[in-house]
Amino acid sequence: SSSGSSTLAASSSGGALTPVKLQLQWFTQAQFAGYYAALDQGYFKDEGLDVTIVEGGTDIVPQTQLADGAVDYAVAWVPKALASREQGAGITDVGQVFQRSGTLQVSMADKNIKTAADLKGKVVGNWGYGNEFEMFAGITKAGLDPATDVQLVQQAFDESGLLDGSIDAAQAETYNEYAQILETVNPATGKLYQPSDLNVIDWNTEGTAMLQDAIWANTEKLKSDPAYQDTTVKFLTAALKGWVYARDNPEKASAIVVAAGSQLGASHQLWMTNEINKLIWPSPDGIGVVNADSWAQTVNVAMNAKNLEGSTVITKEPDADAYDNTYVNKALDNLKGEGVDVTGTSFKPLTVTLTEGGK
Amino acid sequence: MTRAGGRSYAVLWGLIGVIILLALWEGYKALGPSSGVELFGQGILPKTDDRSMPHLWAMVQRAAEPVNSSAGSPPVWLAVIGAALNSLGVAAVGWAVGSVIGLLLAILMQRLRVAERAVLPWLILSQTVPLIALAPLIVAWGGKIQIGAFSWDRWMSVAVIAAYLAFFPVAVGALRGLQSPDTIHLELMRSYDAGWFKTLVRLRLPASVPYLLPALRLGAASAIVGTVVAEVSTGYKGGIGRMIVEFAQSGTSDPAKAYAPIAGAVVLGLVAAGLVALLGLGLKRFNRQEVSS
Amino acid sequence: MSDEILVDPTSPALFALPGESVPLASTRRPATGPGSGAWIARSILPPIILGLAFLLLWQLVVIVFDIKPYLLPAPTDIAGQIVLVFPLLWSSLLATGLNALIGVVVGAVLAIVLALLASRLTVFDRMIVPLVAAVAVVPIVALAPILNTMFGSTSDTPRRIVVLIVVFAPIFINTLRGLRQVRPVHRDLMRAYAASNWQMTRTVTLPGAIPFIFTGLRIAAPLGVISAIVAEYFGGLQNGLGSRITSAAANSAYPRAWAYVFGAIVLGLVFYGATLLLEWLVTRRRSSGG
Amino acid sequence: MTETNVHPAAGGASAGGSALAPAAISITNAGKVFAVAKGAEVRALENIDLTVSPGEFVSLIGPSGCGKSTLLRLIADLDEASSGEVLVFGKSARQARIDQEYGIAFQSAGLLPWRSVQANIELPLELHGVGKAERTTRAEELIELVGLTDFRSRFPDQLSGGMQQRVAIARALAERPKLLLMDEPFGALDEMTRERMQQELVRICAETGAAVVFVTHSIPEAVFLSDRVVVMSPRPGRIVGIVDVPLGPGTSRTEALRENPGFFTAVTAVREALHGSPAVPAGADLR
Amino acid sequence: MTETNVHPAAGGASAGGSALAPAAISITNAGKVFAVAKGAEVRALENIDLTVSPGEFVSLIGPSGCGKSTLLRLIADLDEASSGEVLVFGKSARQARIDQEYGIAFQSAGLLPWRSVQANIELPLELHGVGKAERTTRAEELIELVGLTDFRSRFPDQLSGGMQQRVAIARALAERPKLLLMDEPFGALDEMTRERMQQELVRICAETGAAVVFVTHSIPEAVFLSDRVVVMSPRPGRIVGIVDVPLGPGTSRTEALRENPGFFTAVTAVREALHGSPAVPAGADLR
Ligand SMILES: Nc1ncnc2c1ncn2[C@@H]1O[C@H](COP(=O)(O)OP(=O)(O)OP(=O)(O)O)[C@@H](O)[C@H]1O
Ligand SMILES: Nc1ncnc2c1ncn2[C@@H]1O[C@H](COP(=O)(O)OP(=O)(O)OP(=O)(O)O)[C@@H](O)[C@H]1O
Ligand SMILES: [Mg+2]
Ligand SMILES: [Mg+2]
Repeated sequence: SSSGSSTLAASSSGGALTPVKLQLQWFTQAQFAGYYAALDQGYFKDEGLDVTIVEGGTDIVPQTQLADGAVDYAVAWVPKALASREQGAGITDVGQVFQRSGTLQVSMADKNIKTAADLKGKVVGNWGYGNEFEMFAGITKAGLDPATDVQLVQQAFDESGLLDGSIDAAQAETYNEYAQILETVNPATGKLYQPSDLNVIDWNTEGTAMLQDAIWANTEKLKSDPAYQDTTVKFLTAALKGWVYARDNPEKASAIVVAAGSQLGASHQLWMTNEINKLIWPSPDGIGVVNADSWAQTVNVAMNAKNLEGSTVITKEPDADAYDNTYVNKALDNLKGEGVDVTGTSFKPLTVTLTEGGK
Repeated sequence: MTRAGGRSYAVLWGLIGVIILLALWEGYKALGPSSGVELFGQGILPKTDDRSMPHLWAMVQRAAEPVNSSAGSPPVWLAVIGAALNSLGVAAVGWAVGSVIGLLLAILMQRLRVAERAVLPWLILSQTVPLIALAPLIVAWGGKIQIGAFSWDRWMSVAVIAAYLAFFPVAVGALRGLQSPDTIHLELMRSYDAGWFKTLVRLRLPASVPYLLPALRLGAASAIVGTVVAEVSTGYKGGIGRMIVEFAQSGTSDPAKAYAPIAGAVVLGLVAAGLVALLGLGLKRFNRQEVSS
Repeated sequence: MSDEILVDPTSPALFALPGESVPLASTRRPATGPGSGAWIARSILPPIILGLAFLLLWQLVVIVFDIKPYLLPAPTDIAGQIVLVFPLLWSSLLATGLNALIGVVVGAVLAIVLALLASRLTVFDRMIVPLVAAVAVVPIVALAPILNTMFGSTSDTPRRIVVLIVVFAPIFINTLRGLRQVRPVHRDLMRAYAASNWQMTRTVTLPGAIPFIFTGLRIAAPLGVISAIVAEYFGGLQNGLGSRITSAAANSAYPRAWAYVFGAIVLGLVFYGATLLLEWLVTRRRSSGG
Repeated sequence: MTETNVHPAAGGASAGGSALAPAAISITNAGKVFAVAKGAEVRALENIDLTVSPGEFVSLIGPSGCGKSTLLRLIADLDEASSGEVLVFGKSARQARIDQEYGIAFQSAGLLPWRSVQANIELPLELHGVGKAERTTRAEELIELVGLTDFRSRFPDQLSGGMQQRVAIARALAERPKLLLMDEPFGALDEMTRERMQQELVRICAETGAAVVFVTHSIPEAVFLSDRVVVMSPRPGRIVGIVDVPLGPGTSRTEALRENPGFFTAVTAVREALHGSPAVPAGADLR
Repeated sequence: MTETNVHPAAGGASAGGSALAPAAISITNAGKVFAVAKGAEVRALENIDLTVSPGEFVSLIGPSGCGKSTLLRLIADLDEASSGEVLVFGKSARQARIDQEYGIAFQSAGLLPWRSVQANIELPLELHGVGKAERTTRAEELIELVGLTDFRSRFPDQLSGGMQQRVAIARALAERPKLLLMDEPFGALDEMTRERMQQELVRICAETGAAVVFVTHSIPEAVFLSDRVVVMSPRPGRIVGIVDVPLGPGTSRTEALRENPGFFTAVTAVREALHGSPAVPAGADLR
């Protein structure tokens, strides 16, 4: 029963709440812990917002949903959103939550694949769906041709290809699939796989990482609708506060996600929360602020890395509306006013113990 | 052999077939090479390790355990039943909508031969368009619909996709049925000076029942397939299709879990076909054939 | 269950080849020869006109309502992309087509052989028919992830098996129906000739079942293509139309995605046309009545 | 029975009252050409002149493909004449069909398999908006007339072929038509059932006073039933002779008629007209 | 033609040479009971005694459902007798079928629609391993015999009903059987085609010297074709009379026979046996 414009400028002191819909990229999991925490802790309500979190699907493109007016905000990876912008989707990055890329290329230690150059001649897994450009850029940067020098394979929704040896190096997010491997019994030892059994290529260190989860808003409404601008600040304030909560209370945050209906169990969600925190914190500019250098690297890779079809993510520089730090800065001001630590300079990750099957 | 006896015999033999199938699974798992069998570089028989082919009892055991470790998590089998019922509801709506559209299309094509020639090839073509291409469109456009208190829900997109698959067999089957009356019956109606509509109601529709019933059953199966795929595609939560993908995600570390929703989908298909068959019982009279002797 | 009429969505009455007699005698119409101008005008033009009208409307809607490509690309954009990605479109079409072809062929052979067995061996019949009835209503796509695990992601086998299973049921059910369709007079005749089982199958049962087998094939062929595409959805080698469509769509490259969709449609029609052609080749020297 | 009249070619008016009411059927110089593939034509009927008086029973006989069914279909307005005029009770065939002036029965019964005997008979009444109560009464009358009282709620597949035919005849009679068109209605029956059905048809016609046009392959059947037998020849279909079957005073169409020498003379006359051969010795000609 | 012999009940041996060779058919006290749903039974045949000599032509006639087809099927070993004995050329019916002692033609032609006329006729030869060349020769002979030379490579649906029947008869004759079983083979034909086919059957039988058991509904047809007509009654099917049709010296079965008074007497005798009624005046009985 809601969409788009918030007609009532809701006051935080009770009264009608402004309905807001947030579109995620995927199903409920700790990757989105901050939003669930904000919801659970009532931060959105405090800002006068009634937020509905909409889960994603394989064919749901969050930025399309946003541009289309079906939702008010969307979480999306920067390169994919830029591609949609080029196809006419009017959206703006108003909060760059993740400061680092979480994508790895994982291989068994005995395969000795430690850098992108080592991928030559190997069977390389990826998920498709546009998640593959960092890898292509990395392979290209290492002087290889992705179309001929490696054999590309689309992974299923799990990592069994890596485990049964049909894939040499599989794509994995630090916060999810990597954990799934570590939740599996190694038949050689009879115990769970250990990080020492594995090699990883980290695109952050290879220099082809791209910005990932960001909060996107509708460009046109940002320009024309003051109420939406207001709502955007409030939304960011609450959402970022949720992420701070997740940083400070990872166990509680992961429990919130599990309660919200995540598929995998508590230990897995805790691992994920912890790994996500590592991607966010520390945020020297303040959480959610788009870092100009990371942005430039993302745009650069998006314009130059070719996939095996020979196409790039985008063909020209995104225009000035592609991101806007105005709203996040206002939100950060609000948070700082409340005495919240928005940079997390002293952030210390946990050490999470995984259990078999992630139950 | 009496009718009831025949039924229970059929069930018995079907069970024996299932048991043989299960025995094959365990038998191959015990005897087959763990890396599978390849012929000319193509795998023709699967791997037999526990991740590729879990033991049957492991699947059953897993189905009895909770979905995950969170407090109050229901056992897998219960969650599967809930999801299956959810999907069944959505698929039923899709099936009903698709059937009505299919029937109307068939009537239109029966009425206008030009329409039949123009539309029918496109109906076939419509079924070759991958759902992947349509799902986002349907979701996006559905999201724009808001009339008064009515607003578009995600499940409606799923139902639309189910209807998109279900309408096809119904349209084609109904068209055949509507065209099935014998010349003699059509001429009889003409001799009574019965117009198109009267002929439709008194002759064509009743005559189409024997064609319509299997078409409706096929439509039900298609609606289930559509629902399962569309749930994955549109991210609709709560159904069996979504559960299949969710559980498949944990295929690496918890392989036995993935089989429960698949079994659920099998049962779902059977239940849907059974429900339509029940519908057929009420229309038995129209299944009578004229015997010419 | 399998004894009921399985509606053939693509029955010969509805898709007569030129020169094929339409057994639908509801109206006595003067027959028009194949290849004649009138036949083309009546059978080919209407769908083409409708198709063109549809494309035109599509284009107009996109222009008039200024629909952005991320929502729905214009047919002209799609056509442009088809030209642009043609080499890749072609190779993916071949990859998917090969999977579908192998699945359909193996599935058809298996279905026909098992139907023959079922028509001969009552015990086998009783066991397999309920299983096939189940397979016929089951969303087989659900099996794709598991098959991927069972055979490994670098194999095309899982996709081919998905196609195989999907096409199996309609062909099996129709073939069995055809094999059981033997007219009592023919059965009596062969008995009067003291013909052996195999002679019976070869001279009466199998030839009589041919139209039914093709009914099954006609349903199965486009279904096989769609299944091959949907199976790619669940992982495996990234060489086919399905994965191209998803990856293009995920990158919001919708005109490109639709270019591949176009490939999928063409492939489906090719498969359908091939079964029609095969049927025509097999049945042109025979007649329906008698 | 007194004498047998054979009109060599054109069908003249019958003895019946043609001055008082319009003829039941009046066909003038009618022809029918079917277009077949590639411009070819089939001349199914040519130069047909025929008048049938109210209450008269006329049979059409002739070899297969001579156009009997086509002629009947012209009268019923199921096909349209290519030339000439077909009047039914003084109106065009089309108007007569719309006005429901005739009842028709085909070679096969053509019952709707999903309707009971009674519902099948009620069908024409139902289509023409006759009320439920009246329908039931009429259907019961007819069911009794054709002797199917115990089978009222049976379905067609539970009846023997002869019973199905009787239902079809009852259905054709449902609206008390003044004209009955029957295309080989007894074709599928065995000899004995057939003779019984002929008896019943004679009785029904006598009771209802309807004119009948009856297509058959059987000479004895045609002669037994008819006031006049119209003999046709094929390619193109023409009327080659009309045989009068005048009943002598006091003679009625009962089983005994079949053993009447006059009947036999008429059979011979039809046989001759049909075979176009000179007369064969009377007294030994059958089938 | 001299006299007409009616044996009231049991079927005695015919005049033909029964001492020299075994009878073509010898049925002793045969019965057939069909089990239908829920323990009910249909007694289709009871107490059947019948002997057919080599070369003899015997017709079976009787009302619908009296068991004619069933009797034929017992002889052909398509069904098994519930009681009694059925011998064909001195062997069991089963052995005779395996030895291919008979040819059979059904009411419907039963041609394989995907085989040409020639291939249909060759079917039994093919099944019994006759070589290609011999098959072709034999098929051509037969095609000529039934007058279908121009239609050799046509398919069944391109033939008229009568032509299909002729193909079926040719097929039945393909292996030169000494016994021909025919179940209403002319049922679907119109009168004139039917008479022509009867002529041809008579000729073919004369040429091949086969014994024939012929099922029909038509009394004149039965009398015209047969040496003896077996009349049956229904429920349970029994033989109620056998009518001899002795040909006088020098008389052959041609069109003229139909106008022979002796023929007419036989027709009357069959009619009486069939209807179970007292004799009707001779000279006026037809159909
Ligand atoms: N719709 C049609 N198109 C072409 N030719 C037709 C059509 N209907 C009938 N004919 C032809 O017209 C002629 C007369 O046909 P009709 O059915 O009237 O014959 P009939 O006398 O009823 O024969 P039968 O005794 O076999 O029923 C035949 O040569 C037939 O082939
Ligand atoms: N397979 C069967 N099962 C049960 N009853 C049967 C079966 N075959 C025949 N009958 C019954 O046996 C009786 C004789 O049937 P049959 O077919 O021999 O009659 P018929 O003399 O050939 O009749 P028609 O002239 O109608 O062909 C009938 O009452 C029939 O209902
Ligand atoms: Mg006719
Ligand atoms: Mg019979």
